[in-house]
Amino acid sequence: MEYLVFLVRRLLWSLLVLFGLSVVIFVIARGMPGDPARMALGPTASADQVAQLRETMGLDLPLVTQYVRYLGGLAQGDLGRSLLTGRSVSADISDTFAATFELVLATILIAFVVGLPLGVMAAQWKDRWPDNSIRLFALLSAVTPTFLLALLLQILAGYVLHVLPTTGRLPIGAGFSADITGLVTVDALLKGNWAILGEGLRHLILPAFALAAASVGQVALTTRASMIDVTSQDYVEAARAFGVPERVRVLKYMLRPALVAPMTILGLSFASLIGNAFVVELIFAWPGMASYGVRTILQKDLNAVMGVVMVSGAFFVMVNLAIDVATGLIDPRVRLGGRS
Amino acid sequence: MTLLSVRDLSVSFTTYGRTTQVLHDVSLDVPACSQIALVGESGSGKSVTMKAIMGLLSTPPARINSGQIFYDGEDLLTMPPARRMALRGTAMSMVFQDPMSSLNPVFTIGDQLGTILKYADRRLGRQRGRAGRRARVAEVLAQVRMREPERVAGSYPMQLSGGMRQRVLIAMALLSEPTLLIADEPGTALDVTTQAQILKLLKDLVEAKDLALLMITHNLGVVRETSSYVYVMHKGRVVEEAPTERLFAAPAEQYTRDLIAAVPRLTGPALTAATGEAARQGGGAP
Amino acid sequence: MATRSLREEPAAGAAPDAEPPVTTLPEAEPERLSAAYQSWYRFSRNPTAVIGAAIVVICILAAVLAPLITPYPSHVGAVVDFRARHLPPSWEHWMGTDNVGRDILTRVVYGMRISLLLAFVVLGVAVPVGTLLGLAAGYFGGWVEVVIMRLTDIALAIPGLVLLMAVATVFSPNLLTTMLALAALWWTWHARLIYAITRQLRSQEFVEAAETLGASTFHILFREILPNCVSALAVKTSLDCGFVILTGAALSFLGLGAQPPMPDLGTMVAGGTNYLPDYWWGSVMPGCAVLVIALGFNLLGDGLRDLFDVQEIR
Amino acid sequence: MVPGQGPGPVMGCSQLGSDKMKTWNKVASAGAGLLLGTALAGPALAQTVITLDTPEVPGSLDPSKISDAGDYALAVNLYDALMTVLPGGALAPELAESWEVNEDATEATFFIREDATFTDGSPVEASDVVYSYDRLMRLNQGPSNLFAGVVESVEAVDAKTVRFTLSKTFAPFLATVPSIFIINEEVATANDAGDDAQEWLATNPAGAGAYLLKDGPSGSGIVIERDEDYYGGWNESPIDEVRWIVAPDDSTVRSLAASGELTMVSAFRAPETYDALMEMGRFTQEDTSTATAYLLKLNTQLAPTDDVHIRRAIAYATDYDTIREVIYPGEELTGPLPPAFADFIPEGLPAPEFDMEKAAEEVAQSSYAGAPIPITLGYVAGTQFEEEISLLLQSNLEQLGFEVTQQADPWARVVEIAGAVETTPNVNQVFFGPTYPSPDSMFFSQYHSDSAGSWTSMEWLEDPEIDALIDEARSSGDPEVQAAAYGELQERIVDMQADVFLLTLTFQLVMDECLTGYEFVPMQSVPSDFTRYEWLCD
Repeated sequence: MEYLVFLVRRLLWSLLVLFGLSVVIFVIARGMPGDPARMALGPTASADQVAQLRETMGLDLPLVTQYVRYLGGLAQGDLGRSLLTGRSVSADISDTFAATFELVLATILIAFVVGLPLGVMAAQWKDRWPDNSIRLFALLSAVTPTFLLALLLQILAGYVLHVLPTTGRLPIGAGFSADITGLVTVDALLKGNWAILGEGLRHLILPAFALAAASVGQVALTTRASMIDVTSQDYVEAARAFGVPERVRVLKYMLRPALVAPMTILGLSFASLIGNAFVVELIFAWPGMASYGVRTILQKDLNAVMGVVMVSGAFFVMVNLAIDVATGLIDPRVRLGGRS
Repeated sequence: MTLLSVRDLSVSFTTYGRTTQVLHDVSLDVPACSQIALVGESGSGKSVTMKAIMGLLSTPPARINSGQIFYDGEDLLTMPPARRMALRGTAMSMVFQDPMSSLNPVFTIGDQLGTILKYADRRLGRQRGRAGRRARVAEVLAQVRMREPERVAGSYPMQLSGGMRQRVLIAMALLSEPTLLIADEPGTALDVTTQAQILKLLKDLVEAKDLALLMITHNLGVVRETSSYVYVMHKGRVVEEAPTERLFAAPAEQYTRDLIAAVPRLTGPALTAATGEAARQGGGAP
Repeated sequence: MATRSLREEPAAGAAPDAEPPVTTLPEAEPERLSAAYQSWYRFSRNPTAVIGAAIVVICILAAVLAPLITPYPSHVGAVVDFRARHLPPSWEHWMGTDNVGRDILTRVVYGMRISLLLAFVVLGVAVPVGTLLGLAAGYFGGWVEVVIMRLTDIALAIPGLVLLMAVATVFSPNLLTTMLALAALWWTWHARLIYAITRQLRSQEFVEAAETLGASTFHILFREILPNCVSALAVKTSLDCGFVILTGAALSFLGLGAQPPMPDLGTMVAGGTNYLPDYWWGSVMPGCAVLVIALGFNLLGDGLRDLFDVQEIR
Repeated sequence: MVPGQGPGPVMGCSQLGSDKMKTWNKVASAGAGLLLGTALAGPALAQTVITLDTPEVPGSLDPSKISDAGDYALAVNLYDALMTVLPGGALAPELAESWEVNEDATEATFFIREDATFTDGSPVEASDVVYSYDRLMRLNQGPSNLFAGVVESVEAVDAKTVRFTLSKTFAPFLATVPSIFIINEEVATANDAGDDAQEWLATNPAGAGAYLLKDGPSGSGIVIERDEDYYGGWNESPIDEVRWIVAPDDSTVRSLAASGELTMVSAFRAPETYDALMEMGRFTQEDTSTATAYLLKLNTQLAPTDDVHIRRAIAYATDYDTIREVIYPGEELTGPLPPAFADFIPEGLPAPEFDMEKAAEEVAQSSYAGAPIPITLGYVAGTQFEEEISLLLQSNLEQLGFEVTQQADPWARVVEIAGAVETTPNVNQVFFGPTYPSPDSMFFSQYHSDSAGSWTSMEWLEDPEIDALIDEARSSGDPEVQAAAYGELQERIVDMQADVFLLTLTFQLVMDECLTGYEFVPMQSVPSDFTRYEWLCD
């Protein structure tokens, strides 16, 4: 019951953030110099054509009316029409979002699967060589520019190893359609298509690791700090005094309360993860939102740009909601006491 | 018969590149079924002594330079680690000081007590299933006068009051039917009345179960209420020891006299009132 | 009283770094270790912190003294020598030359200037703004808190890199736009940090005492509370220097950096990718420079964190 | 009878054999996919597959939205037009088997092939042409600007005959007809959601082209496959499948080539990339002269480039040889028309020369002499060679006393700043090639006042005499009149130094040794129509 209240509160909260985000994006988009209708029609259009399109796009209405219209569209999942592709922005984005989602999901998975054990080990051997080397590694991976790492990995794979593919999500022409969940690896698994699953994973490895490096470092460092914090708590000492074995102490008594911090950090810095995902997608030609986003940005395809930013923001809010739900499950303090 | 005997224990710490000796030849005895107090101000070394006995000192930075700690005639410091592990938390058990921080906030009370019991059983070779453990946990919770043991077992620490949590900590110490109970200033973090209830509960339990109690405290009022024999520590040394009555009546050391003079009188009526309160709030006796 | 540090009043959830017995020690000790000595001891025994500080100092010095110490100061501008293009690292050119024959070392050092300038300007705007808003939200509460903290929540949800790219297509991409846009998003981190600390301090005795004594709000905010935020701010700012430089480099990698011929590390990496892997130094050298500065600030921030004992900052 | 036992029919045996082969192939490719990563395409029996890189996949497959060579390269394979352009620029029949033009060149009638069909098998009819043209003009994007104000109406005379009526004589009209790709009206209207089927056509082709869409488009690529029933027929060893892989960076192109995934490499990569590819040994390189000019467009209305002496000084301060030999491959360019239009280039146009002394003399003669001259050099951000050229020019101009500001803008912003005199930089690096095979494409878009405000005309000439000459050539059906006008135009533009003529673009086409059939077509400047290619190896 308390948990339900907590969930509802977080959900309402997320909606509020989304609403705020839509205002910010709308204001920025309308505040930009340059006439969107003019840009849409190109330099050869006549003044009449521009005026006509302005009317169709509703640009001649008062700003508040325009915003209400925009919000009404948003509520129905309508992000307007892209000037670049001529399709509805939501169709364009839903075609590309799954790829981004898959990449980000893999990244989060790697961040925890690699970062968590590193952080735990570092905390266990605090101030001794394993700790020092893990800290250095984590710091290095947190501060290595994502674009540099992505480029280096691509060169390594493309010229030296020849083992992993350097572009795309599947071999071009593989003819596999991920029509269940949109995630190639998951759909291949569901359909039992092992060849595609293998290919999907092989294509995923490089971009996911390039993107995950920063998060791995962050998760490892935060886990270490919060494990050390927990280590000095009386309840850990109490467990030790009562003869609870170290393995259980570390993996149960310490790790669980220590999990909240890295999860929260990952949620808060998720926006920069999305930004980096753009860089990684461009370098590895990953067919996600990035290439669409960048192209629409360059074309000043306003509806599409607003859509991409809005969907990225919604993605952020969704992930943070999921993290809230998870931390609420892990740590009763979160759901019982609420979080400021 | 002496259950616990500390002989000439010296401990030093190395911090910031400097080594400081914090215990100087500390000796004390806890006979079976006796109630002994170790008293001293913050930094006197009483907590270090306690940690050394329980084997909770982190080495480094701590180092035991010399001395022995006998439990039931065996030296804890030289026995095989497995044997010492088997004793810790079972035969010699401990009541933690801070009810706020000594319970893991993310697990239920039942889960925490159950886990401790599970590994105690394993060390002692006892066979007890999940249901058996749950029953034992409820039993111990009832012993510390919890009205609804099952509900308490299903609660998270933050859902309980300070006094209830402190009683959970006592229950934790009683899980494996210890013979020696070391209590580290139980209840100091609570308000005076609740603390008095806790001390009363502890005293009742110790007497009912014929346990030996080593009470570690800075509070001479607590000493007077809970112990029959006192060791006074100052700057890492035991400076005086005496039966409780005699210590209060005729303290030998100037330091002890200062301590007694400095402590506000914890009068009888307060304790009595508190006990009455305990009877009202904590429910009937087990 | 007014300047009690956070160390003496550990924040909830943050534990003192030292082992528990230490807090019970001082009276048992013949000589008390001075706080300054302890700090220095901790800092100097932390090799990563010392290395970090060294890197930061060297980078700043190099950036300031760039005209004096770089081998080819003129290569900052439009010097072209196509016979010398893509020379590998050698004694004359420690980092090799770029696609128009300029010395990469020279340009990397000048590029660090831009990176550091970016960090200082962005944080120079974001830290005061974030601090003020955080103080206000934490101290006044009520609708002030609601408005400010909700704003930070929204600002956090904006994918900065994406938004900046959009903004840059409208305004000619240049360093100033990038700086302002970064600052416009960065303040939220500092606001959240200061807000958390202020909320803790607000209910503490020394603040309440000052309130009871009728001290002005200004006095309480800036004389009582702010000094207690300084160590946390220092750690956060040092860490952030590294991350601002990283973000700036990512932006200029995407084409939103300084206009040529001004050297900009991210732009140099992007330009060099056309010649990978044969002329790897064109990309890798400036890329590593970004890495090294960011690493330096992070190590330093880590060291400061241990020094001030403010564990909660990441 | 059990196949494989005893002497069964020959057919049966070979089928069995190939069945076995297929199964084995599947297992092998699955295993290899997991372990080694060979291509996954399956059995691929005797399939000829071409793989080439592309910087990006077009945002829309809609042929009415073609705005650059990349869009065109894809559309020309999925769609057919009434006419097509042959190497050398001659017009040839495609969907139309013949056409007639009336005397004053104001009416063109096209007769559609009887056997012409769309990929869904339905016949191509005049109504489809009318629909395609009307839709193009309604959307008002892509090539529509070629026809606005020129074509009055398009009507179906009968099922297979379509007539274009022009509002005035427009000599280059026929050359623009290959830009109108014919859309299957029936399919398009069936999928029209009130948006002229823009949404549907963005990802689904509905044309009469030789290839069908097989996979994509997505951010990582697109695949088309041969339509065996193509009405135009096929050569002996046609290309069965074409795959475009998105490779944003040159380094990606090289790693793709190194792992054997590319059969053909796109144009416009860095010279270093082509050198490295050639070292891999399995490619041939063909350098082809194109009709694309690489220019520095000088803003003739903005100080200091409003002074012809300053413009000439810039031209003299440009190091053509270094640019052509080191920075960007190309041939000499003497004026507005590249050598592909050699027939129209007058004799004796002087070749541009690099001479710093003459440049200094020109500066001295200008009205800006004597003080530092501020000047802005614009180019497209992120293009390495443009930056190199800009830096080279800056270092030379600084020696002449210019104060140089570099202005690198993303392409979309270049388009925008080209809209006004004040925002157009003094010097602008631009590639310009004909969008239809006629010199008119070069002159009208770049130098006519009607084109002012576009990135193609950043010179801001707005010169009535130039306009008159262009109009004269347009409205005359007489080739000699046209040639005379074009000749005079070139001499005037060179004399007023509206541009610095850097070079004529050379295509460095690198492709697999087995691939043949490439010839340069002076339209949208990309080798693209894959019906013309052949695969020579097994």
